[in-house]
Amino acid sequence: MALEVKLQVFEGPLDLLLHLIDKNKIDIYDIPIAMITEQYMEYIRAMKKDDMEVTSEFLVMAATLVDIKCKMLLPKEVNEEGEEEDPRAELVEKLLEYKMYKFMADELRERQMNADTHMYRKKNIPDEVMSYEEPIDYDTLLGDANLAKLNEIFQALLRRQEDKVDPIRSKFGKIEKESVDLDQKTLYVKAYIREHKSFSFKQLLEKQGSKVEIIVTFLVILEAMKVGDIQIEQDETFGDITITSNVAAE
Amino acid sequence: MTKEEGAAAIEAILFTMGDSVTVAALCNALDQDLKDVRAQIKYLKEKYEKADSGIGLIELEDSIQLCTKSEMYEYLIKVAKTPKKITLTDALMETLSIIAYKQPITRLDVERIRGVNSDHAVNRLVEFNLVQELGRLDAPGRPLLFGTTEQFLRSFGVKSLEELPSLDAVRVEEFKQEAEQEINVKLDI
Amino acid sequence: MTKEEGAAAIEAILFTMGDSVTVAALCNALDQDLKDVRAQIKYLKEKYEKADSGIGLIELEDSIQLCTKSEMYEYLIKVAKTPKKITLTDALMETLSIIAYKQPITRLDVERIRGVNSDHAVNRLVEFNLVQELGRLDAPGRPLLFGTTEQFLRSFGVKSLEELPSLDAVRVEEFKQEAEQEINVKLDI
Repeated sequence: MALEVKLQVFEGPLDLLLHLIDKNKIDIYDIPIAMITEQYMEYIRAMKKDDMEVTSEFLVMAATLVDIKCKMLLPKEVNEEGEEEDPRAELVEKLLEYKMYKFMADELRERQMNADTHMYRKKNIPDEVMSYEEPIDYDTLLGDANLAKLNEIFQALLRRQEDKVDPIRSKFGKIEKESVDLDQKTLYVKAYIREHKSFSFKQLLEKQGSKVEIIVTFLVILEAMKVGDIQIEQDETFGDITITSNVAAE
Repeated sequence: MTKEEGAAAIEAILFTMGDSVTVAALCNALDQDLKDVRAQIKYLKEKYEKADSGIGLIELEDSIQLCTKSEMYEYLIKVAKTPKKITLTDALMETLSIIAYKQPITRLDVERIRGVNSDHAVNRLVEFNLVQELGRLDAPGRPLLFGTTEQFLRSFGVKSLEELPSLDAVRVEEFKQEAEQEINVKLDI
Repeated sequence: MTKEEGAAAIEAILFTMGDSVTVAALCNALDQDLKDVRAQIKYLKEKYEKADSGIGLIELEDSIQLCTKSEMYEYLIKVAKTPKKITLTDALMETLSIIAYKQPITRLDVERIRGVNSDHAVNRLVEFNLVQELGRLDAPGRPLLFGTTEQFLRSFGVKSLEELPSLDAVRVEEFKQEAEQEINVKLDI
């Protein structure tokens, strides 16, 4: 169990290998594969079984080690130049490369410690600069737009609009909404004023039917007051309105 | 701590904080008394007054703050504001053509002709000073009326609206069609 | 524009933007050629070297940026919230050093060198803005290429990638040991 905790500090199979090489004080160029493989397998066996992702990477390395171990037992292979090939060469190269970056990582960490004594500023753009709007460059704005193009676009629009008219529905007749004729009402009210000289608004409304008619009548009264044909008085809020004609009798 | 060193420390603090910093906080950070800090601030202020400084110092009540000198704004604009290359979109050209030929015209009428809400387009054209408000229509809601501007005439190289290419070509075509139809009708009888 | 005026304008721009600004952008904003702007930057740098300045100028590749001088740190930590230092785990440092020295590099190549899947580490470094995508490798699957950022240069106190501690030093050390061992071996015989 204690091993498991210890294992977690290794970043990967190469890290573990380097650790073993270091621990055994072995020359990286002359790794005793049999011994290292054995130790390596010991670690693997102690590993958490559930972390498959990591374990699989460690297992791949274990397989590589065993492969190298086998090759070491066989007669040495000879390459094209007639030199004996060391089955460990590829692994050594990988280990060296990894070791180099591990070393550089420490170097960088040291640099990071020393570097961050500077402080910086947040961007802070004055409002005057932010709100600045550049003047419009009409040459760029218009591009190749000209009068002919403007005309063309408008005509295309008109044509499009004609196309939109529904040839059948557009010929249907319309049912006009019933409305109060303002002119008729004006004539009626004016005649009423001439006839009665002085009267109350309620009195005037006696012969009006709908709400719309009442509103129109009220508007006519307001208009007559504006042009000075009548004077109106109201004694209290919401009280009746007294209307007096200014127009001299004919 | 020399006056120069104090000024440098104050500068660094103001630079980092961005916002205003109270003089009391500066005294505390520098471990100096008010008199010394005041002298250092004065030194800093004089340093910033020179032509080789783009930064200035503003004093607010009991605080001070660094700011960019306003003479530098023209350079800041060039860095902070990327020049926009604005060109008239199809929607804007369409709207402009309607306003040019149908002016004075309300937003609603433009919309009716284009078939889409054109408020944004009209507003943009007003921003570009190609279109302007001409007044209000004497109708319910008193809607604004729009027409083209002098800038419009200048940009399109015409002296007056009469010089706009006439729509007659279309009109003529329409009349011709109508006339032909009438003839057909008569022939049918 | 005098050298002093140019320096003031550059100072104002750097002060306002906070972040690094490319020398090219400065040339553009000041409407000056590269030679003049370089001279103005040099003037500014010299101005900041004086004892009465708390601000300094750092150069990062083709950009420059204002920052407080290191000597001011002791005053600043009394007032300013010190930016949270990113503590990188061994895995992240390893990955970062590989990316720094081998950039542009794919995730797969990082994994090959480390011997473990490094996707998580690369993603974390991108989150910390120490590593960024540089493009894609023109190879099957078009894998992403990664490299270090400007923030990396700032965090590690180097002006440019060339200033990174050289890899050769290690190599030399290794070779030396190797040679010594060989001699020992030979002597043993």
